[in-house]
Amino acid sequence: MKWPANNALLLLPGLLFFLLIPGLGVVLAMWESVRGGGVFTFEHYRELFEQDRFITSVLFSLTVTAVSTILSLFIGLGIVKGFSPLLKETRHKLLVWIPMLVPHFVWAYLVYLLFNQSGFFSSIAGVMGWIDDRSQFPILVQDRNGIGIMLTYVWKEVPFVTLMLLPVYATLSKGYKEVASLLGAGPYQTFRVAEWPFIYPVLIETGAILFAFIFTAFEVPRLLGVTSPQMLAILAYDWFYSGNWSDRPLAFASLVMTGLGIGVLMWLVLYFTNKKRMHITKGIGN
Amino acid sequence: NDSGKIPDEEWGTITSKAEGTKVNMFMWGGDDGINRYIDEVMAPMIKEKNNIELNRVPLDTPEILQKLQTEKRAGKEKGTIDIIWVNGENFKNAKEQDLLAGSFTDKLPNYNQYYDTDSDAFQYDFGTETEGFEAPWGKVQFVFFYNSEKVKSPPATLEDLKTLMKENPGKFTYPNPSDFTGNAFLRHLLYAKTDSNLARDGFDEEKSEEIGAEVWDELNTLKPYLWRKGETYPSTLTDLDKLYSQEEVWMTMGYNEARAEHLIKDGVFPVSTKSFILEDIGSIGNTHFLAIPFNSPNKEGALVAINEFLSPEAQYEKLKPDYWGESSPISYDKLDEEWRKKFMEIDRGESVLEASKLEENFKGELDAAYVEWLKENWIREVASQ
Amino acid sequence: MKKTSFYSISFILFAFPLLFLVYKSFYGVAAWGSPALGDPSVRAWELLMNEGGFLNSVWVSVWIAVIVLVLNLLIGITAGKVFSFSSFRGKALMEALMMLPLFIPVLVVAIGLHITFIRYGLSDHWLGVALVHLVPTIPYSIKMFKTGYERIGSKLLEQSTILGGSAVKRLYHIELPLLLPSIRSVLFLTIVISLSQYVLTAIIGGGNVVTLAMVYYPFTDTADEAVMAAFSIVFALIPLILYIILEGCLTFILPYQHLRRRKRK
Amino acid sequence: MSPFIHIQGVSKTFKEKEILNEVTFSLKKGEILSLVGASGSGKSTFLRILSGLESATKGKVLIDGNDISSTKPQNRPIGMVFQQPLLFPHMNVLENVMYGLEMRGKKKRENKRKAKDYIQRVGLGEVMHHYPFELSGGQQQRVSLIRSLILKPKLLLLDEPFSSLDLQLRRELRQWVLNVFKEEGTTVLFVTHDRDEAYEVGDRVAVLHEGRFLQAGTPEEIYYRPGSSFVASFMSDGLILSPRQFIHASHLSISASGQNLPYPKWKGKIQQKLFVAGTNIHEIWVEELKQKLHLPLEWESSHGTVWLYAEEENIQTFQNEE
Amino acid sequence: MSPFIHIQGVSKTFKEKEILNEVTFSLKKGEILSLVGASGSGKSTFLRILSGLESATKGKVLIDGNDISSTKPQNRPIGMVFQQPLLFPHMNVLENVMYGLEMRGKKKRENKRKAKDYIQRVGLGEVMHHYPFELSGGQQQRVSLIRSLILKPKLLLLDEPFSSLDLQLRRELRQWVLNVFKEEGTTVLFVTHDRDEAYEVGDRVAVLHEGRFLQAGTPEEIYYRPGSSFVASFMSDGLILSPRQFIHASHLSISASGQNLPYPKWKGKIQQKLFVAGTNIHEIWVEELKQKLHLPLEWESSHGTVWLYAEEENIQTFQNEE
Ligand SMILES: Nc1ncnc2c1ncn2[C@@H]1O[C@H](COP(=O)(O)OP(=O)(O)OP(=O)(O)O)[C@@H](O)[C@H]1O
Ligand SMILES: Nc1ncnc2c1ncn2[C@@H]1O[C@H](COP(=O)(O)OP(=O)(O)OP(=O)(O)O)[C@@H](O)[C@H]1O
Ligand SMILES: [Mg+2]
Ligand SMILES: [Mg+2]
Repeated sequence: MKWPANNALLLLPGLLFFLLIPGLGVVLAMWESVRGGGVFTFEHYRELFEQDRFITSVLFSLTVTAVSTILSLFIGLGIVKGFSPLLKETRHKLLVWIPMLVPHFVWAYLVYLLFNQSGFFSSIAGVMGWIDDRSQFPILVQDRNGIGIMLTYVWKEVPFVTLMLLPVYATLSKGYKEVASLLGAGPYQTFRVAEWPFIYPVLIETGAILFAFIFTAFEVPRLLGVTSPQMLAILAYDWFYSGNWSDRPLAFASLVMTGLGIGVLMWLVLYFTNKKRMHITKGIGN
Repeated sequence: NDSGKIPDEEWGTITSKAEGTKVNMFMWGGDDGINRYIDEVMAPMIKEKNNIELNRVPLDTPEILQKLQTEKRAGKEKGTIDIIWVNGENFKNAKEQDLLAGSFTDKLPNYNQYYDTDSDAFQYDFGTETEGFEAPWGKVQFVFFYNSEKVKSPPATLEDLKTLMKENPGKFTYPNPSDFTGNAFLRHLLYAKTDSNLARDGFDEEKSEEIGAEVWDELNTLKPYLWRKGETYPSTLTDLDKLYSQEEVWMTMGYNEARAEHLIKDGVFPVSTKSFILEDIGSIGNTHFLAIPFNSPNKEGALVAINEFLSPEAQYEKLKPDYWGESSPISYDKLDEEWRKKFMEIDRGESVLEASKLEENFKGELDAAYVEWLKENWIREVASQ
Repeated sequence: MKKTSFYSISFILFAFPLLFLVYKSFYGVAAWGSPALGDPSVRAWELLMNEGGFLNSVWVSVWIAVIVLVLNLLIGITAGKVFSFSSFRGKALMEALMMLPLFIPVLVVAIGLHITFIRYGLSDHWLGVALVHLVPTIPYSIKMFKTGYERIGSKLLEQSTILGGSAVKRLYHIELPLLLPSIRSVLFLTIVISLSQYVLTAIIGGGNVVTLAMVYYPFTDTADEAVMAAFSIVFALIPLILYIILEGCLTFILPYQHLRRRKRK
Repeated sequence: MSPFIHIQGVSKTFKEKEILNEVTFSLKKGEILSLVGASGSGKSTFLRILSGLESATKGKVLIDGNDISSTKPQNRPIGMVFQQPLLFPHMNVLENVMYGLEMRGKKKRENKRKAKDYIQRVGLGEVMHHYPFELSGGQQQRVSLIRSLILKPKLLLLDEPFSSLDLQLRRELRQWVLNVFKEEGTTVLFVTHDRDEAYEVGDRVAVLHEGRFLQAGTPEEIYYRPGSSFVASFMSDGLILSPRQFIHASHLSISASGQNLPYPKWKGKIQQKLFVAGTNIHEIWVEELKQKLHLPLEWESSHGTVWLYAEEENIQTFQNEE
Repeated sequence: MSPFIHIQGVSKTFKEKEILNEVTFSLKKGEILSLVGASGSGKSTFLRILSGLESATKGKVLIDGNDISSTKPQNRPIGMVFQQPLLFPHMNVLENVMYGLEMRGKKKRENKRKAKDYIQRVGLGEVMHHYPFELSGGQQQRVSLIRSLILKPKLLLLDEPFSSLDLQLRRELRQWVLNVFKEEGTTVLFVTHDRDEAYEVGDRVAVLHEGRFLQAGTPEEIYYRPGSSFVASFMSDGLILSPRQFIHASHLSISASGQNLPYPKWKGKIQQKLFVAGTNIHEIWVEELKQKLHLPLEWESSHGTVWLYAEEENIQTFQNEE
């Protein structure tokens, strides 16, 4: 289907939205990160990399984010795959989506309430007599390895992954699965050929969204993180609201840099997957 | 008024202009007692007396200032905020960035009548000259809270506190100094390491390095006795409060001598909660203020409302433990007999220290620059050691 | 068997935390290692109900969420259609750009957004708030609808084109019913995101627009577990109810809904 | 009568490969053209261009004298039945059939009556309320057919509409469809891979090969006087003697022995007996020409050698060699 | 030889409608069975049950004596070509064809060579690297066919594999496919709606009607001695005289006038001339029996009345009335 005029028209609402609403915001954020005394400069970026705190924080954030994202994708996919017929029903869907209803920091708070050394599970262990004192309970939140943060994110994002994947599974043609199984493909191979090509673009995009979000959100690590190492978001937040706002450019620089980095990655991914996706779009429906 | 300035007219003209208008007050909204004080006491009072509608909007102060700054940048002359609640760093920022409407306290009849206008506490806000840009609304002092069931006798000096910590490892900690209260705790330690009156002398980098070194040493040696061995610190006072309410630690602190009352009543803090101060160091106290933003659309209304907030009735209600329980910056000397009596008769609750004891140990606030300095250096010298 | 394991897994993972919150809202702090529950109290719930403007804020939030939803559907469906069916130079770049608002946090774009809205004269107005809520939602919707259209495939749409009718009619009869799974997800996500926007609402709404989040968020900075829990529950229930209502509306609005569980070959 | 549809110099290139090459021809109102061609020759592509789903690389299409090249598909007075059934999965049979009518905004009640009637006609009354995934291949195809037919477009493009139906049904439907066409005066372009069907349905038959309409004419013309060896082998029966010479099967005679035959003759080997229409048709392999031929045989001899012969004058010569 | 596959009492019900009703039969190793039946009679469903994609309501399937009812589809030694091509849209032709081989984990290089060979064989060499959406209907069908064929399953189920191909190609492929089957000893169940194809391909032909195998036998048996009036009308030529009486077309003679014919006779009307395999086959309408018949005519008379007659002894009587 090719009607160029139509396309332009259809793209109009989206483009108008992007240019008129977040456009200026995004441009300004970038501008702030390269502005120094009214002139263009990469000074702030240089300064960023000179800070040990920044480097450690980036590395820590990367680890926590990558682990959380990958685990969320895996578990989310597992749940959708395992229960996709059941998940067609609204009530089942809503059951799984519950964690999405509450904001991130509430979920973090919940994890805190459940897993801290005075929390629910610790207390139960105490009542049961498995431990004598709460200090014997393993440190699962506000720990140096970010376990609490990862736990929160995985727990909270799995439903989001299911939300993104369910529409794909709802419309997945079962014909391809049947063909594959008759061509001798086992369960894994059937998945590879009859499901994976349809879901991986969604998985990658969902992954990118999660990655960006986890990398840059500060509510969860503020509650569940430790003082050091810190997630980048906390650092950026500190810089942003630091006393006399003189550190703000650092906040802008760090966030714009990661944002653009993920954006460029997304662009490449789209660039290389769009063609394959188009084959599928056009080839579906026999 | 669209001149961006505080109106120049007579008070009478201002009040009549303000009549029938609406005033938006933006303030931190995380305390139910405070919110109810505004909504259930002040709003009806102002409505009745001045026919002004008071509208409270919950928003964190840094965000309020951010909003104002952006509006300034975009040239928005008519904003939505009429009154903000500020002090310290935030005030300094706001003032430096020209986010405030200007000097107005001399216009307020109640301020001139009932307050000690010459007091340092009103002239300086964390070392920043107020210049009448903000009117004192409340006064608080830093105290520690402890669980009297666990700690039989509260420490009276820093040495006592350290001993207590060493005897009971893991039962004490302080919030990360990027938190307002955590920072105040460190400022106390600065006081402890010097004899000079820091409040008087503005910020001096060299001197701070010097005192600071001792403070960091002290904190680092105390680390093993802190909660979680100082591996991490509660990132906010709220987090520390949670630890305290779960009885994981035995002490918390706060920049308001009466703040435990509510929490005890609501069952969050143990009933055995009491407060203490370190008598060798003293207790830093500060004043918090109300100010008018540069682009307030209803400056007359704001003036009238602030005047009302400063009135003895309002301050009296604020001091009562029913809603807020916070002490008043009002000068008891300037009150008439009847009011003074009423003020004196208020029972602030079990956990609040005697007013005289607080007064005796009062210490002035440090320059706002210390706040930032402590924040940054603590991370380097303590947290990442 | 599958059903049982589904229920056990989702109960443990997803329902239990919510129930735990309910429990917390009545019991508040519990002493460590003590089996006794203490006395339940409705204090937190009372406080919630007495909170000024609570009901009003719910209506404001719902109204805004609905506007946001409608705009999301409009923009998401149109853009999603183009991105799934056409190829043109710079498509990938444009798609990536449209996702940027998700990658660059609100913290740093808020200033620019605020300036933008002041310029439009939309700040401090509910419409401005609704529009700014598009920023964190539109990118998701575009993605969802793109994949939605990809799954329908171009052939079926060609077929409907050949059978005639205006674009709008085809949208209503063919595309929307087939996009239903995507619409559902967008519905849910948009509502949840819109209802939980605090910073953007506060800045653009300027206090004139008091949504549920505005009332709720300040209370989250408290050590009072019961209050926090009670607020969180209400905060979660409202999008849930709204979703269920809208889902119900869908059944009326969209044609060909009589067969509840459709399959495709 | 001026042509109803006129196609002028239409070309189509996919990835540098030329599928259609300057195709030009016209159809009169009410005429039915059967379009045949090898698999992959571009028949469907041609229909897609006419319907506007694909744009031609070159050339234009006139309907009633108006250039419709820039008209959107949905606004062309054209109906099309695709090679795949492409039923809307969320609608049952009745809804699918009614869909086009609804789009035209006519009365619902009337539509329903009409749709039901059509559904009964093609023998789907029992599955009227089934969803597409509950239909067999042939059932789907029938639904797809009447879904377009019911709209009575002025020009109807049919892409192998009977390919999954059995002979009996196919004959019935063909008959019915032809009646409908004649009644409504529908102009039809009918793509089929079934030679017999092409002849039966088409007023004219066109053969698409290597991007061009090799020959277009009445069934008789095509069958008895193929214009090239491709047409001969694809659409006719007989022996292609050389790239330019052809003898039609109807002029071939068979003899058991090759002796004493004055005419050109070829040796054939009987390979198998076919079951075609009650006659003893056999497949005969002519080694010399490497061709197969189907011919009726009078005698019962399932494996043996026969001789084919014909009169010289019946040998046709093609104008253009390929 | 014991049966390779044995189907025993298989029934299938969809929504209370019985599609298959206690189907029982066997196939020997290497045998090819053509399965015919009206559209919607349950042929595809039957294949889906054998392949394990659909479960039977009742009955069981034995292969080499082992009940495979609980074996998963991918573990059955069965290949299947679906009625729809169902090519994996994200793989090109070569990848699609190689897919099954890869699943068997053989050497990539060898697979590729083999796949390419098959692709060339069915005339798709040029589109080897095309994606499914770039293929014509017939091309897709061929890919789908070889994708299964290349795996050389012991039992192959073909669901109308040639339906979108033209006669020429279809004949070629049929021949090639049959050779492959014979070489490999593949047992084949071949669904088709084309009667001639069924006869040509099948060692035996089975007719599915109303859930049962009405008749199964060699092509000759079915064609010349249909067991019921349905089989007669569906798979044979001739006239059904009464629900139980039938006369085969090969026993019918034609005369221009109905006088002086001693035999049972029926009046017919020549309706049109058909183009079938070089003979003058005409469609004749027998008003009395409301039946159509295709018969060769010696003389050229396109519209006229003829008389059909036959010897009494050639009239067949069916065992079971339907
Ligand atoms: N989108 C495309 N890109 C590239 N090549 C294409 C595309 N669509 C079709 N083709 C090629 O164009 C040729 C003609 O295809 P078309 O579908 O018109 O054939 P057809 O005559 O309908 O064949 P069939 O009888 O098998 O359906 C085929 O060789 C096919 O491979
Ligand atoms: N999932 C289903 N639910 C209900 N009915 C079904 C379902 N699948 C098939 N049917 C019905 O079962 C019958 C047999 O279908 P099947 O596909 O086996 O027919 P077929 O013999 O292959 O026909 P065709 O030659 O048209 O492909 C049809 O009448 C169809 O409507
Ligand atoms: Mg085609
Ligand atoms: Mg079938």
